[in-house]
Amino acid sequence: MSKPKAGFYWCASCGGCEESVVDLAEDILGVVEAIDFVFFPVAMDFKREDVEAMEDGEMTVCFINGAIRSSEQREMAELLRRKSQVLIAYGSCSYQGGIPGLANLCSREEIFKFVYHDSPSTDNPQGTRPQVRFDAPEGELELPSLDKEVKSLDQVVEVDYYIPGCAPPTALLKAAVEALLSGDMPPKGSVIAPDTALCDDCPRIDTKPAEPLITEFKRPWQIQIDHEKCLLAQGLLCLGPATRGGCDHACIDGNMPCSGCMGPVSRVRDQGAAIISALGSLLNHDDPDEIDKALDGIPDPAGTFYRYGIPHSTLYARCGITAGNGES
Amino acid sequence: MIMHRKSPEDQPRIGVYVCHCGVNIAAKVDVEHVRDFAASLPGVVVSRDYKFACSDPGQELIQKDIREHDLNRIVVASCSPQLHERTFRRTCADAGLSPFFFQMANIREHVSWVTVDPGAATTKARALVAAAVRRVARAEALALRQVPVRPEVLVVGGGIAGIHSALTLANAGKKVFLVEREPTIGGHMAQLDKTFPTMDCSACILTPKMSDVKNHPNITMWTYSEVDEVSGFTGNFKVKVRRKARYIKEELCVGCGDCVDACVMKKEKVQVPDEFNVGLSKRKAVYMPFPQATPACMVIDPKQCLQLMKGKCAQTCVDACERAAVDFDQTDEIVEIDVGAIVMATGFRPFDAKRIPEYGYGRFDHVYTTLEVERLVNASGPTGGEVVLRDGTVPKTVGVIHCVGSRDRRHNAYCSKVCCMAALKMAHLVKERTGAEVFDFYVDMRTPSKGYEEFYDQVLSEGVQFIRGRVAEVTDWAMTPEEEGKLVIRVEDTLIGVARRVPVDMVILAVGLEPQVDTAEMQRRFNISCSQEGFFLERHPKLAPVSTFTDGIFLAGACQGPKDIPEVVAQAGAAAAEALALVDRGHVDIEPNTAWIEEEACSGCKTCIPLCPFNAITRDEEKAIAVVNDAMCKGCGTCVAACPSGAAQQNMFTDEQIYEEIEGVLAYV
Amino acid sequence: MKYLYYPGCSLKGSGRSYEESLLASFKKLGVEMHELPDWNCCGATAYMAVDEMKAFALAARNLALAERYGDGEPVTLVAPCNACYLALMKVQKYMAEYDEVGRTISDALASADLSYRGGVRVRQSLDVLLNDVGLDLLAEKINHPLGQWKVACYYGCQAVRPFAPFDDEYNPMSMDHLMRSIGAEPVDWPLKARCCGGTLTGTIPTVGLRLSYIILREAIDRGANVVATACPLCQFNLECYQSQMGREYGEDLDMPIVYYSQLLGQALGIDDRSLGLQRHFVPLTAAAAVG
Amino acid sequence: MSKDTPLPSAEGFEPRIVAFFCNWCTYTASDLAGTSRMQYAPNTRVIRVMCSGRIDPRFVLQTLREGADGVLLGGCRPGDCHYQSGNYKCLRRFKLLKRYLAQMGVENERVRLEWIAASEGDRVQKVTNEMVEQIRKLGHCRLEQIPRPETEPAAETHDLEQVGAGGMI
Repeated sequence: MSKPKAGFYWCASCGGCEESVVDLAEDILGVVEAIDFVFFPVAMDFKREDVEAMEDGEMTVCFINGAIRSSEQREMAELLRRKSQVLIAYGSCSYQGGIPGLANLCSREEIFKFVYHDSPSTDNPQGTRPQVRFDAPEGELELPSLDKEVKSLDQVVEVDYYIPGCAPPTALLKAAVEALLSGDMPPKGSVIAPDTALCDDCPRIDTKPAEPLITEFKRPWQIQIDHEKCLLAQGLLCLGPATRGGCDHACIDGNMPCSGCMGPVSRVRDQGAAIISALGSLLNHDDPDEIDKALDGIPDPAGTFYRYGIPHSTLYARCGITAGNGES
Repeated sequence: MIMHRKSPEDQPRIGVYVCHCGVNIAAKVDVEHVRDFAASLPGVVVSRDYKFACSDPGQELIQKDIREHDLNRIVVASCSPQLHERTFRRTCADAGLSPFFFQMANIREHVSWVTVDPGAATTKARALVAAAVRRVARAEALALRQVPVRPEVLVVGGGIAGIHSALTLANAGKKVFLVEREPTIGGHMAQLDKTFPTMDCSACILTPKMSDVKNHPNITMWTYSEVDEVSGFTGNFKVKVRRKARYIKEELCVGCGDCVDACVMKKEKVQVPDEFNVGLSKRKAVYMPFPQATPACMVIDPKQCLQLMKGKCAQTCVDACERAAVDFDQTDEIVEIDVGAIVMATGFRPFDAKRIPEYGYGRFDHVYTTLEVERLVNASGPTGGEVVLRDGTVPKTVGVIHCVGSRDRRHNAYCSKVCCMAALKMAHLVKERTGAEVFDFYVDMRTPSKGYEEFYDQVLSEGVQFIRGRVAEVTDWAMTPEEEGKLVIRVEDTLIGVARRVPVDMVILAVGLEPQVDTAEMQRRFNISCSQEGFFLERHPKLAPVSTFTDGIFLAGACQGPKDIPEVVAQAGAAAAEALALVDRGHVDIEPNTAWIEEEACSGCKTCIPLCPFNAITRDEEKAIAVVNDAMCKGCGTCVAACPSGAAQQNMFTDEQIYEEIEGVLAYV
Repeated sequence: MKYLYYPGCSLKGSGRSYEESLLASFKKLGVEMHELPDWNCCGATAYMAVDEMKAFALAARNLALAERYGDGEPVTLVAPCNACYLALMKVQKYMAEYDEVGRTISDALASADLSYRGGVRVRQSLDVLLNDVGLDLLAEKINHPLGQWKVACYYGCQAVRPFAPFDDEYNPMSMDHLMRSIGAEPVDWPLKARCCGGTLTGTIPTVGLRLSYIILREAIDRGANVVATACPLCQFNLECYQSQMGREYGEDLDMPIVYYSQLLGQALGIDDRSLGLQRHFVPLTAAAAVG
Repeated sequence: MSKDTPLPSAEGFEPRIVAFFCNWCTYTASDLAGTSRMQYAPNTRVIRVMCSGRIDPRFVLQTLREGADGVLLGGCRPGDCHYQSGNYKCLRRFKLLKRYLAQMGVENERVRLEWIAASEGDRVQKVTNEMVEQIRKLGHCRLEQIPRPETEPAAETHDLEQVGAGGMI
């Protein structure tokens, strides 16, 4: 019997998801033994033509990481969807938009303006902007165009499973592969990770007081962080209560607050709103001015509470960013 | 926790009933259209409009449909759930359906009564019906929680309202705690001389009731005491009562007054105005408010007593008391009681006439308030019943001014209801006692009660002169020799259309009734609402006039709004009956809208625990999750909204039910 | 303490002694008064009756100038003349409460490159004396207590009606307190804020004179030997028509009518000339004997 | 320039506002407005919750997502909460939520929190009318549309058993 075929592709991402595969260490040998990688641009030399040449559904599974922002990424997502039986959104970007998704706070024009004009490190006297078409000596070139917004994978193609994390914990990848091979998969649409929040297995939970614990929000560099005490209780914005566990509390062990990469648990529609509600409730002020003062300690609520998931959130993007064409 | 998950075969079969409410809804909302619209919604099996859904035939129609069409969800689009939710829940229950498979859409108070345009009203009604249909499909069969009710009742305030409530309850065999903040019960009625319109002597009809209270085996009477804290809920209130230090041992004092005679504050200038006589006489530091005070027990005013203020006094009172009842070491004592129901009978305060400076009260010696004149005409008052002015003369002309602080947009827009009759009573009494010529300045004469108009007629026939007009000012500015030394009442006589100056010797201001100064504080302490003018708010102006929005707390008397004595007594009886109906049943049904935690979803993050105002959430350390104590939860849902895991849910208000409602109001336009 | 000062026309004309005495007294009390540059008519009295909106525009210009003068800082504009005080208060309130007034006046101001955003607090000088300077400081600074005066404090109508931000509408007391603090004895009388006749004295003299006379008569009956006013028009009506009133009502009237600030100045030891007392028709000294 | 959906003209635009009112104060006030026959704009749809403390920021976001042009939250006045302090919790969440909404380009006027006591029927009227007017000026709340996959995937079968059969580790 032939081994199941698998693909691994990246869209708008940093490469960390690929790293997470390498992080399997010797376990990767078992994977490679059980699975035939037929498409893995970062690691192996396959071309798009190779995928196009496949039968529809020829790949048993394809892991796509990275958000979708360009015409190329969309095309690849659609192509890989056709060619695979199971499509897995791998990592925060693919699952919820991730860090690239923060770009949904700006219009494409604002981004271009900053990147090609305003940013202090830019030297671009001609005001050159990216072009979709370009007359090269070899002939006209067509380059991928940048979409107006960043999307998660499931906003472009149907996704069967999600593996969260930035980058996904190797344990989850391993579990997913094992489940795939054994055929013991959860219901379609599932997020392959535990369905309770990080606090559930946080080693510091016993140090968290059951009281309105926040009077002031602090940034990690502002304090000497206690290695044992609940980070929220120290005034740090730890998103653990509203973030799915399964990461083996890696950040907490590194003495850093959870920034929410695993996304919300299944019962919560909007991770950021959930943490807004929880933290707002626990703020220990009644006076409106005092509340405002405390909230000034969170200079960027959208970036803080939706760091990995603006495209997947209820509001999806800042109002009006798709208005106009944003072309240069 | 009572929760029934929906089984798959339990597909919603919804019946929708759009009520006309006579013309109240139908005149504005196109009820047939809403009915047809509802019929098109998913899950709706029956959709009807009906003249009066709450009527017996209306309810029977619903019950018939439940049986015949096998309906398992009911939506009634009619009035506010505050009014008829219970009615329709019972309808459902009687037809064998869980009362919580019922949802109301408020298309009267929120639609037909507040919307100008019929088209817009119909659109809004559709949206609310759609939301109710979507929501009811997610409803779960819950059971009412039954909680035992304590049989004791707390009555707050010992005026005539509190006295009557307490006696009614005690006579029915219930144990009553009567808490009064003054040193004696009796309230304002004890200060009155006569009561209109029959002119019974106020003391003669009140004091027997006061001693009944004192002697009733079922009544615990605590005067000079205040309610500090109320917690718990209907049927099971926990109340902390502060028994203020009286510095007299109540069980020893017989009210002989030897200590008063002995008190060193002999000189009148060191004495203080006597509250009972509205400052028309003075009292010492140790005193009894009035001879029939109940309990007949002295009290020492800590703000006047030299011993208590400065720790230095000859303590002649101690020596004088044969029973050794004086006790300077007394301190406030907090008593905790458990009661099933509370009757609020905290009364009113008279309008402060100084707030209308143009009437000269506090500036001119001879301007009095009605309450002061009550004391003047009273045989046991400071003048022994003689109407003499502060300069010792007897007035020959008297002006009575109505609506002082009432029906006046600068102060209180409302009518204080009792002052017209009180003014007439004053006119009658003063004329009777002094033979003076009495002028009565009224804005509108309001005497609509049994025997009241007849009393007005009587006073008319006695020769009191009535002048219709709002008095502009009371001044000592004389323009003619006849006005010299008199108070001149300036008024536009609106019946003859001229501005008049009426010189008088004495002015009586018929002051209105206002909420007690600390009503807002009381409102918070007892968790009840106030109406705009500051009186306690009844649950419904017509159908629940003595109930509050807080179950188990009832209103009696003028704390709910201005009232005269007959009305106060009637209402006090009603409040007692309502309280009795509650405590006599022995248990109370509580809405099952409590919160609960889905165990497997809870991460044990402890967010919810400190948010609960009733400490109903604790942490199960073994399972490392939060647990809601169903009996303590009052169903606010704060923990549910805050749960970052979606693990906390509230019965009757689950996230999904509310999302359905959100989608429902927005989906079908 | 530092204030912006709006004199208005009277304090530069018939009511000059009000300005002289007030500024001298404030100086002595260490209160700085800066006259609003380029101020104009407040729009009161006749103007208000003929065309209210134009009168508002006039008043508003002063407020706009004051706001600009403040340059972003809160400004208190002191208007000692009751008519000015009321006119300025009124336009302030109406601009805020009535959209149309707000719009029209803003447009009018805009045509002169001005704007008004409501940032000026208009106050009567009595208010400033009582509530900012305070009776304690006054008591400290008084070196010539005026025991000889029984003062009928006459506030006039516009200081307290229809707005009464600092005193009672019917029985104002601030001037009474002030008089007591400088050693004088205020008489208790009921006509403190009753009409002096206003402009009727000029238009329908029988009515106007009668109203003025009522005030004077009552002051005399109550034992006053001087009437203190806070309004140039009241002062003028009560003082300058005394001989006419005398003829009309058959009695000799010789009641000095001064500004409260003049008595205050005397108590502070300022000489009569600096207080403008020589400008009066009924000399302050003359009636002292009567009392 | 590509053509976006044209903005609706000011005329004919009727804002849709969803109101979350607490049972004890604001819902009662809104009933009182009814019994007092106070006429006001028909644009609100009231959803009753027991306490403003039950109002989850997620409800506000979802309401906007479902197409509402404004969200009005109503609770008891400070100190008057039937459950002691649910309204304060609501206030704190609201203030944090508003900061997020501002970043997301949702105009300030669209989401509003009001304390309305049970006796203040007139405030329900006033606040509703005011809010409707403000939002009428702003126009529709135009959240960015969330994209959905356009076509069904070509691979028809996701036969997991087959997958399982195919692999042994």
